[in-house]
Amino acid sequence: MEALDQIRDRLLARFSGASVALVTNPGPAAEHSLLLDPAHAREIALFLRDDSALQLDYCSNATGIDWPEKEIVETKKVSVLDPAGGPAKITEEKTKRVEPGCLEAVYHLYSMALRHGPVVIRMRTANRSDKVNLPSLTPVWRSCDFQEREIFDLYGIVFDGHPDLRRLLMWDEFKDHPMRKDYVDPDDFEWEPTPHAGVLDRAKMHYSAPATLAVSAAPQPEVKP
Amino acid sequence: MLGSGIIKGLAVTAKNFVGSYFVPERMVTEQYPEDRPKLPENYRSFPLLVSETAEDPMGTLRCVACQICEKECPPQCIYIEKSKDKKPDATGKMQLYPVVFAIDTSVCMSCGLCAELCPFDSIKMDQVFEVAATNRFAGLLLNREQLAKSNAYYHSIRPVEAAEVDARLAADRQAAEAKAKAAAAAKAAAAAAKAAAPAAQPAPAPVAEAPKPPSPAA
Amino acid sequence: MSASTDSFLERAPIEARDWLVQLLPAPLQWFTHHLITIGAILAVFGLFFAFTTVAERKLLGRLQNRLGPNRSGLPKFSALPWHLKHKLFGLTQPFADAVKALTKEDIVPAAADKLLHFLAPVLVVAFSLLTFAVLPFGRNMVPVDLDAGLLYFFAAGSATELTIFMAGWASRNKYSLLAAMRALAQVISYELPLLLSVVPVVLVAGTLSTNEIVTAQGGWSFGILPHWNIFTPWGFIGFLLFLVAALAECNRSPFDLPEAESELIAGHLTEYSGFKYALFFMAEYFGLTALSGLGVTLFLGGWQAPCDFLPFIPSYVWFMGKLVMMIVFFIWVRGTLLRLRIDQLTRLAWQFIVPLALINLGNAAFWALTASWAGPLQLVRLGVSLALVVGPFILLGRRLNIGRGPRTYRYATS
Amino acid sequence: MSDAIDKPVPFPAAGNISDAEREELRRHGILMTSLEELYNWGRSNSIWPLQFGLACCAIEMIAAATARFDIARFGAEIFRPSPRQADLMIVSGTVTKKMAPQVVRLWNQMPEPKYCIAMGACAISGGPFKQGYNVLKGIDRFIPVDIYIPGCPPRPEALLNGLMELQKQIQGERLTGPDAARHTRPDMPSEFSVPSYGEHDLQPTKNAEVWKPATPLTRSGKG
Amino acid sequence: MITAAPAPFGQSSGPTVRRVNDPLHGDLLEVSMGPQHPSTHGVFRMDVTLDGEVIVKLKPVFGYLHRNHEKIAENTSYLSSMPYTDRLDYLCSMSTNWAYAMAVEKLSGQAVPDRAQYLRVILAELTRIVNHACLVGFLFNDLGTSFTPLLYAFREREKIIDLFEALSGSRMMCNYQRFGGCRVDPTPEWLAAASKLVDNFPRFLDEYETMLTGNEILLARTQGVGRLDPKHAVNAGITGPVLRACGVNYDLRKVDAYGFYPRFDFRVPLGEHGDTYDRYMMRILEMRESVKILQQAFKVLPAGPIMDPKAKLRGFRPKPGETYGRLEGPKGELGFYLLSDGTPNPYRYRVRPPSLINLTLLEEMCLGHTVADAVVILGSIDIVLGEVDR
Repeated sequence: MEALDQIRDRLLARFSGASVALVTNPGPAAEHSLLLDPAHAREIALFLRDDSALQLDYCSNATGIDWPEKEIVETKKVSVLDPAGGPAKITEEKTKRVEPGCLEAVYHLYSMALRHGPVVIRMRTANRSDKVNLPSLTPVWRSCDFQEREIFDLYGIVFDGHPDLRRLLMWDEFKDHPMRKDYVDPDDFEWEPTPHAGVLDRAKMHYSAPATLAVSAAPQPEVKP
Repeated sequence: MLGSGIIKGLAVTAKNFVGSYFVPERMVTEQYPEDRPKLPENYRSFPLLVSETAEDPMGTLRCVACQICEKECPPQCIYIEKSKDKKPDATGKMQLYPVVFAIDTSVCMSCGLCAELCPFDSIKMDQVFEVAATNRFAGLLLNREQLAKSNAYYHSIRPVEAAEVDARLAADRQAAEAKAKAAAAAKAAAAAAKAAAPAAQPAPAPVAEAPKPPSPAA
Repeated sequence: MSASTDSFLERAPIEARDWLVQLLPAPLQWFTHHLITIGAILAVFGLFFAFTTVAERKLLGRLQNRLGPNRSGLPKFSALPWHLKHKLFGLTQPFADAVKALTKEDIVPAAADKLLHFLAPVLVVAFSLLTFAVLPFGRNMVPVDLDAGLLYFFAAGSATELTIFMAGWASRNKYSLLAAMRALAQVISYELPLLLSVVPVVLVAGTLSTNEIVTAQGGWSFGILPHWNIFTPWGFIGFLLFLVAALAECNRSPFDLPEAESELIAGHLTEYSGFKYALFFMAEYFGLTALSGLGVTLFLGGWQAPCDFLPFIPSYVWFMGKLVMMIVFFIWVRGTLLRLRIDQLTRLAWQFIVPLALINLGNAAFWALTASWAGPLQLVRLGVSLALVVGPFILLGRRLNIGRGPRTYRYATS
Repeated sequence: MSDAIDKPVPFPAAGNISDAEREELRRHGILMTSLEELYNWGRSNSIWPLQFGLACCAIEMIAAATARFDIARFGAEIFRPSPRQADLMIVSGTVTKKMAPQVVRLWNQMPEPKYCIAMGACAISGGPFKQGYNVLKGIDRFIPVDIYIPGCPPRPEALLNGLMELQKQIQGERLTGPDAARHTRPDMPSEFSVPSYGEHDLQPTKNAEVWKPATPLTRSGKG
Repeated sequence: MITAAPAPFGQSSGPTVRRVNDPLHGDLLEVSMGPQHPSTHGVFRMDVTLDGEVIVKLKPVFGYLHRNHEKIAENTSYLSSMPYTDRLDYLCSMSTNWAYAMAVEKLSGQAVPDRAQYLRVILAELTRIVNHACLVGFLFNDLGTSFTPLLYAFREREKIIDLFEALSGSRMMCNYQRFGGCRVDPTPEWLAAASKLVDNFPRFLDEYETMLTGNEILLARTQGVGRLDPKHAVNAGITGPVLRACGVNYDLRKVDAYGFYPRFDFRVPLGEHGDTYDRYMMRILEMRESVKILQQAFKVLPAGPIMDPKAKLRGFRPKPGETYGRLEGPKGELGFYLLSDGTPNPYRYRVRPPSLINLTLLEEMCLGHTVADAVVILGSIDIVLGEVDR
């Protein structure tokens, strides 16, 4: 199989106006990926599937990733000229910057005909709140059907063009997207026999007067020194 | 011919039926309450805490309340509270001990990670599986006293592993004793040297006693 | 033959009844006579049902390399010895089931047709019990010796399928409804094959009376080969067809489509609980017993002994023995076979059993016409009859299985 | 109804009838006692479970019905697929919040007397998955459980052991008197409210009539 | 507009489907099969619309066993997820363990000693045998036998399960693989017992096949039922024996050549018709091939360590990066997608469940068949709900 940057170059040459970026993977696995822009993603996917050199006829895995907004504090060294004419003083200036979050969909493509792969493609939404639409690749690979429904269910990415976009795992009345990093569990830890810190915090919200220590309902003998 | 496959099938079941009276391979039922299952040594059900003796289980617990198991337990079913004082452990070192050690067997997934990760060979996996209870809270939440089992019991369920553990602990103890002896000897020698040469500069303190203060820059 | 008729054991049940009856005043005698018969059938076949269930569970267990129920014992009435209390080989299992079923809450779904929902289990037991009336359980032991006994049997027997439809319809459950439809399709498809497989016997015996059919199968060749219908070519294939049709009629595996567990939950029984469910269960086993009894009567020589030196054993013992064998066979089949699909079930009936049964009717006619052939002609008679059995069986069977068969597979090595 | 519920639920002691209890029973009258014994014997030897597997434990439940363990020896191999004919519900596996209403509905469809075994950690408390957002933290939040069998999954022998415990419990049940069995008392509910799917969680998250935990616990000194 | 995937294929067999409510024929019947239904192998649900008994619409409904495995794994350490992978596909924990260990090893670039590699092959193939034997038993249950084939299969399963228990300590939840090797070294007695069992296994298979494979009812019930054609199967991401039953030669043991599989001599059986019977036979033939692999493996198993000495149990932190590791599970391609941000917990942990994706074409396979067939088709796909819903 040709290298990923060659594929990218071919894609860029073929689809004018499309932006295809190479996302490098620093880990030992070194599975690099192509970041597609949503506007052209389906055309590119179709090309990847039908191109005779690639024939990526099998989309093995489709998954979502949540990248929440990150507040990044950058420290910059700024040299301030001393008005008194002395040597320039170097001070540190902190700037806070919120890196916008996004939802990402990752697809792992293989070729069953030519037995190569994977080619990893990914798409990102504009943000995590209202612009969460991505083109569905189900019309290209039917195997994305349930997986995209699952991503829609758990991450809230809306796949345009999906034939039957409903929640897959949670019930239809459910409102949240539980795999997002900022999802908060419902408070149903009313009573836990082994109170760990997180559980305890929840329990406190439910019980105004915390009881005294009684870890086991069975009688506890005196602790020997 | 139509029916030959069916007749072959009937023959196989008939063979099993007759075989169930004569061939032990074809009558595999173990009559459970009377026939006990033969549990392999590796079998694990729920955790137990090993104590050195059966007479004083609380005093001789190997557990030093390091809370590694509590942190690593995948379903978070272990709950430990450390003691405020110390007492000598299996190797004779002064250690903390658990004031409260509770395992919720109604949550435990019997994965054995706690036993695998315990550096003190204290938490091990039991082989008792008949633990049906009518009350989830009173029956299935095991406290320190219920969890503690003697080393002899541990030997009885896992002879090979327990022997290895004992050998390792004995070696550790010996090493610790030798070290203590050496340290005592060194101390005595140092004291003698100090006595011999009071004017000389004091020997540098052992590293363990005076660790370097962490540098704020790091 | 005459010696055995006189044996005490042979006569004992009849004489006991007659003795009891003659104690009563004449106007009551007729009534009591039948009451005792009914009571005896209920008691014998009630117990037979109970032990059939436990035998089925234990036999299936053995087929599957396990033990089956073996520790029900008896309730702990204080004075009983230990082994009675606890073990007793599980023989008391059906009584435990009965106690439980009797005391279980009876749920009638709110949407159900309450009257039909109640009537269905009652009627199904009633109809299946009616069929016992014409079975000759032993010499002179047929409860009602009707001239058209066979017709009566089929009339009563096919009514049970209607009650299944009743149950399915009244439950207002989708699975029940599907089961009811299947039951109807099944009964319509298999009523005819069942009748057609029986007609040759009627043809050869020349009577519809079950008692006379048994009598016609009396006697032995060479002292060990009984003149039962199953030992003729047409009788053998007729018996096979009868077995298949009987399995289908009493909804036993592989034809248990109306209560197909893996498809339709419990089919028409889905909404029945407690004793009503037990009644269905009971009716199913009564139906099985009755059809097995019919099979014994028509093809296995009824209460006749297999060899001429054996009739000292009472006739009803022979009947029961054959009955048990039939039921064991049904259990064996249940432990082995898969279930057919509804369209395959009907296709099997119309494309295989019905034509085969019709050919078999001709075969039986040939057999009856050539009864006088002797010497080498007898071999010709046997040959022709066998050819009439085997040929159509193979041809029709091939047609039924067309396009199907074991396959060979290719392998990839890389 | 709520009055009755506030009272502690009388659980007959699991285990064989002790001699003292037997004497107590005798005072009810020999006939009653014998009837009770017959009734309890019948029920305890004919426990038909609901054919109802949820997750991993269901495989061990099936294994308990297979040749090696053979639950049939106890007369309990007839796994009925329809709740109408079942006596015992073995909740074998994780009950998710999506599944919980169906489990409660099945329980409601079972005729009395009915029993529930919570098999495995997940059914008892949510087990290893209790931290999940879609996992019910114990089926006893919605229906009463008679026997808890911990383990993940419990061995088939453990299930048989639980079944024997249940048999003992049934054999100890009384038909009359102040501590009569649950199903004989008209004031005890046999149907329980089915939770509905909410926007974030089940509505309600628990059935307060059934779920009565002991006092909540806190970490000593810090709570 | 872009042309999409090949249009949904029509019915290759079965009666014609009437898609509208026709007043002459009455209403269609809507049945919700499941989540509690004897044939759905757990808590799977199919919303079926029936015309008589013929299926005109079938919508699978998932999520009744959605246990939030991925969310829990993202909140816990890499090692702590290992016992959870046991519970994904609870019939084959050994190979699920391996898939996860393989993905993590790929993520962190760890090596695995030879003995451990061989052990993994041995255990994965034993698992394949367990899974296929159970599947065939369950399939026959769906076909309406009174548990007999299932119980014979479980009789053999128990023997293998006993081996797993003796080795790993648990019958089903083995928790055996570790990153960089295996947890327990098998004793020579264990290996001898396993080898003996494997040598005896073909005898059981022969008996099983005598009992069932030639059975006319089986042929009638399965041949031509639930056809799947290779083109659609590939596009729908169907893998494992279900794919190979359509004749597509795609076995990851050969394609990816992971583990030590290239060192073994085995063949990949391929079907032709893609129907239920082929899917059943694929399992039987694969069991025979697995036996071959096992026999070779027991002969060449080298001595040596079973853990990479550099492997860390506690405090395991792979470098930032992502990877997708996959292997040929008994049910199909089982993959783990892991994204590490350098912390002890994975940032994204995703299971590629073969059971779920193999269900993609369930509706198309069932249309035009009866309820009884739908049950059998579902059974022949081989799903485990723990993996479908995770």
